Amino acid sequence: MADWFTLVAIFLLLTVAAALVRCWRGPGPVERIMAAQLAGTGVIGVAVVLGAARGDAAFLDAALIGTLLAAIAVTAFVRGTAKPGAKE
Amino acid sequence: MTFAFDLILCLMILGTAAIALFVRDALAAIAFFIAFGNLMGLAWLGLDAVNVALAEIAIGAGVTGVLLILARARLLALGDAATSTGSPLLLRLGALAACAGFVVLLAAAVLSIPPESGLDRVVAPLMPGLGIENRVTGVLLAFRAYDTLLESFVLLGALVAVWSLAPAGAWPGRPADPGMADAPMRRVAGTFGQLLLPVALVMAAYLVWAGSDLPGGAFQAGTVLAGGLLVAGMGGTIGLPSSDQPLLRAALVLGPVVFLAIGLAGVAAGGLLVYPAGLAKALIVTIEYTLFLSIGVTLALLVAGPPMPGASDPDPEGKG
Amino acid sequence: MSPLDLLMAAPLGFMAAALMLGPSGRWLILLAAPLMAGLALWLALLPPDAAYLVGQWDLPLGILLRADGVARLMILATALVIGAVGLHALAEPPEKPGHAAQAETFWPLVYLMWAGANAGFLTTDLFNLYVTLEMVSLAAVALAAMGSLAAALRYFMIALLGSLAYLLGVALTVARYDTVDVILLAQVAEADLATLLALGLMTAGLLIKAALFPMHGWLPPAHAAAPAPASALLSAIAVKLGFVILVRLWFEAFAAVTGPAALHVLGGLGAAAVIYGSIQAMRQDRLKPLVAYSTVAQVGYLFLAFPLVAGTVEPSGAWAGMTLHGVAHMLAKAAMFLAAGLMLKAVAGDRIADLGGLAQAMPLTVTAFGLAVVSLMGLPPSGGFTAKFLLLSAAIEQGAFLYAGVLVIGGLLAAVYLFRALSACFAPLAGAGPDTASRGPVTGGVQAVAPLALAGLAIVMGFAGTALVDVSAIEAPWATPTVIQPEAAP
Amino acid sequence: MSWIDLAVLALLGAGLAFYAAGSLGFLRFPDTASRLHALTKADNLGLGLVALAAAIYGGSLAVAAKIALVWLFAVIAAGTTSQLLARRARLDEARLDDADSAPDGGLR
Amino acid sequence: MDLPLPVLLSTGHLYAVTGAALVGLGLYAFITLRHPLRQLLAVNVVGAGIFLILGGLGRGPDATDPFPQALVITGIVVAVALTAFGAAMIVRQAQTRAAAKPAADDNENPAP
Repeated sequence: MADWFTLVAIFLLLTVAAALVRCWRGPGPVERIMAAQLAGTGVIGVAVVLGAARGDAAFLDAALIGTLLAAIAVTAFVRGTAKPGAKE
Repeated sequence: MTFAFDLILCLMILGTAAIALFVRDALAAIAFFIAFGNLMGLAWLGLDAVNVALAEIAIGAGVTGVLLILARARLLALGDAATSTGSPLLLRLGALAACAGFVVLLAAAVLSIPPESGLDRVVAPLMPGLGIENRVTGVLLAFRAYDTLLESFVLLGALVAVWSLAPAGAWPGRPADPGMADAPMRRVAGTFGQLLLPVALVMAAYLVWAGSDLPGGAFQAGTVLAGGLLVAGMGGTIGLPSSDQPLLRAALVLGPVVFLAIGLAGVAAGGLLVYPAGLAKALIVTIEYTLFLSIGVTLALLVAGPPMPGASDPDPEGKG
Repeated sequence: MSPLDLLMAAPLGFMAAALMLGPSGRWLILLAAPLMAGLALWLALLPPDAAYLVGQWDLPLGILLRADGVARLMILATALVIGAVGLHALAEPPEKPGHAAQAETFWPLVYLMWAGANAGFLTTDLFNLYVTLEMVSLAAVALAAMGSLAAALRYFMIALLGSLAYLLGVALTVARYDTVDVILLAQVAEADLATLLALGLMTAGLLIKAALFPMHGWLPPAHAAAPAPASALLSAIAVKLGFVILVRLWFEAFAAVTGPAALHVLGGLGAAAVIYGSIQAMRQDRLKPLVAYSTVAQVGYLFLAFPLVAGTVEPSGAWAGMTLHGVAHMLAKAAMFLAAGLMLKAVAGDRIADLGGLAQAMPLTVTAFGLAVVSLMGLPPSGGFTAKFLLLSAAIEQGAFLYAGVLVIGGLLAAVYLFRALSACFAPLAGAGPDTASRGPVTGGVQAVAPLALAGLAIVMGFAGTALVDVSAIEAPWATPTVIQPEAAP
Repeated sequence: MSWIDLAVLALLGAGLAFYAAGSLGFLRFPDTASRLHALTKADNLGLGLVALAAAIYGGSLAVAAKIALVWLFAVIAAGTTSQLLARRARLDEARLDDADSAPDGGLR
Repeated sequence: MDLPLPVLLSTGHLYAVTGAALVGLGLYAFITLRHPLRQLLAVNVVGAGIFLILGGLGRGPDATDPFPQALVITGIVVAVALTAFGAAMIVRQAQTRAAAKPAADDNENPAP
């Protein structure tokens, strides 16, 4: 059974890779940061699944931290230069 | 199967790192760097180093990401897009040859060392004396507490160094407001920040508490706290404190000073950083709780940057 | 209580206190300077085998603090230099009101550097040394940034690379030997690929930090642009920690691994640094870059001594020469930067040609500069002379005439560039010169006494030669091989 | 293989399908708004299903509660970020100039 | 489901070699990239590589050595502190230059 979870983890990694392709292509900044966010969700999934595969509940703490801070980069990004040249 | 996972993960780590370094657009670079940080966190999980994974995910994917995004935005406002520009072909070829040779040498050296957990055998029998289970916490706060003590002052010093960059007329003062300029965004982020800050605080407290026996600890908890403070700051939930607020200064030095005081008090029991028998766990937990608070505030302010002129809106509420 | 822990703890306490006190934290130096000097003196007078394990955790895991001769002398010199520089900075008139942030953050950064330097000199643990290296580098970059941000950024980047190279070496060492303690490593180190690469990486990283010749590029702009007290600390303290760690690595941890060829590479780089730094110093027409390039040259002597220490069975002379040179350079260079800062403040420009008339206007400061020149050149009687004499006799004894030649030529070149600066002060006032007389009083008092005291100490070192040589030999690696190899056959 | 195992496998499969659909949509959809939909909806559903599978497999209440927390926060974060990003995308379009958007992210 | 792939390396060595490659990658980027912010990224990648070497070589058959783990955690925190300081210096330098240069002069780094 644990192997199934590892297999799922591998597939999740591949979906993360797919999201990163969009990050590379862009075209806009919103896409790029969205892709980073998607990669974050994927990684959280991997952490959960890996925790199940190895039977270590502490992995979930890593996932929890990931979800807590997942939005932080996006928040920092959108505040960015909403009006170029106006800030700072 | 596990090996396949590890292998794919390692390849993705290398790929994201390469793109983060060499992609032209700065934001793409940062986005890939964040993804890289997340994948590094997974790598630590793959190595069963959950303590490190917690720190890596919180810092590599969280705090450093914000730091870089803010820096890029500030540069962009000045017309500097931070795009990567090519260097002369000859330099690139030379560097390529040199680095390739170096990697081969380094990899050969790495492969010549068998991976083993040699010091684990030294650490394990010492743990019962501390009354805690988490060996990494044991190393950080007992066996190598001296390193950690100095490290906590390095962090404090980094903030002082950032502050020393404050431009003329901005001292003492607040860092540039990281909040949103756009009102609807500010509302959304504000709500989120109000929700996240207490949750981050609880999560951080849990990590310290768990850190005695399970993965976790002051550094990880401090980073989570810093993340919460930053989101709350960006949403306008809390205002950034002025650099001269006594409460803020106290929050910054609290952890390192308590650590130093407990370390010196150990002299009574036999020497620097000696924990009296039976008291070890209580002292370690005390150090960790104060340290995590200071680390959280310090990291958040490190990301916020030096005090800036005109960033002086009223908010008597300190961060500490 | 023991000075081994207080020398680290007290500056950290002062750092926290300075942060809490804000702008009035500057007065703490009045307490810190005598206290630290007392502690350093106490350390110097401890019985020879003063050492203990932090937290009483045993060695492969724990951290050993040890007061060997190098540490004793370096810590004493550090206390004198930072104390004097601190008092000098305290007396600095608040001239630029816009720089309140720098004026306040200067103090916690100084204490951080102080704690880092002391802790680094005392520890025998390579990872602990990494942490102390970061403490000192961080403070050094921030102090350099108070002068020129561009130079500091360059310094920062290159120092970061140096730190990482060192850290990579430490990482390989940990993995290979499961210990990072210098004393344990000395017993187990073998000359395999991982070890040699680790040593090479650590050495490269530290040479960057110590600014040895091909890696010196960051130093002159950063040291020349910083405010005088900061320059003094950068040149006196920051580059020395890298040097001391290299001594620990090459003569203790990996002494069995290093071959004479590698030592001659370091010695050759040192010799090249002496020549190159001196020539560059001669070519400067501004005062502070001249003093900064003189640091590049003087760092060269420290490494020139490496093959001389290793090249003989009885290295006490060369060893003392190396250590005393480090100490004498700390005192003299700090004095010189402080004096140069005062002199430049009194005249309009920053060129050597602008210094005319200063000998009459500020005799104390020019005297301090002159005394520092004497020690840096290695004229008797001075600490610089004792050190160079010991090195020279070791070189001649070993037939290392190349190094002996560089020692002599380096001294002559130093005479050329340093006398040029000194004699400019005695030149008559330049035509459109500033009215130095009216600025005179500003530079009186403590500000002028601090460099004079430091330079005077550099000279006094020349009279305490044998005592200092004895101190430098305490717990020296070459003095204690009896533990490992019972008795060398005659 | 027990019924519980089968249920876990089914949940994992369904979760993966949603993840894959989300990523595929994110990769293939033509405009920012629809990509945003793909990101938030499908992905969180995928995470939820996979998490549910892990919770059932884990078997303890504490683990299940923690997994529920993970999912809850993922949903909250996704909701917030999609609102913020949508707003940002709208502002960018309105401005049309956007100094950020480099035409290509290609390697140099 | 045990061997879809032959195990060429131990897990520890796999991660450690990945770390070595990261070090080389970051070093190359550090040398060839001009913008300081990008160099800062490169330094962080080198750091991550070093940490992976430490962690990978501490990965025993049934436990990961707590000693390198602790070193890595302190290392990560120092790295973020230094990165923050570096980023602050880079931004301040850009601001100083922008302030020193009158607005008329815009031939450097024009917005695309």
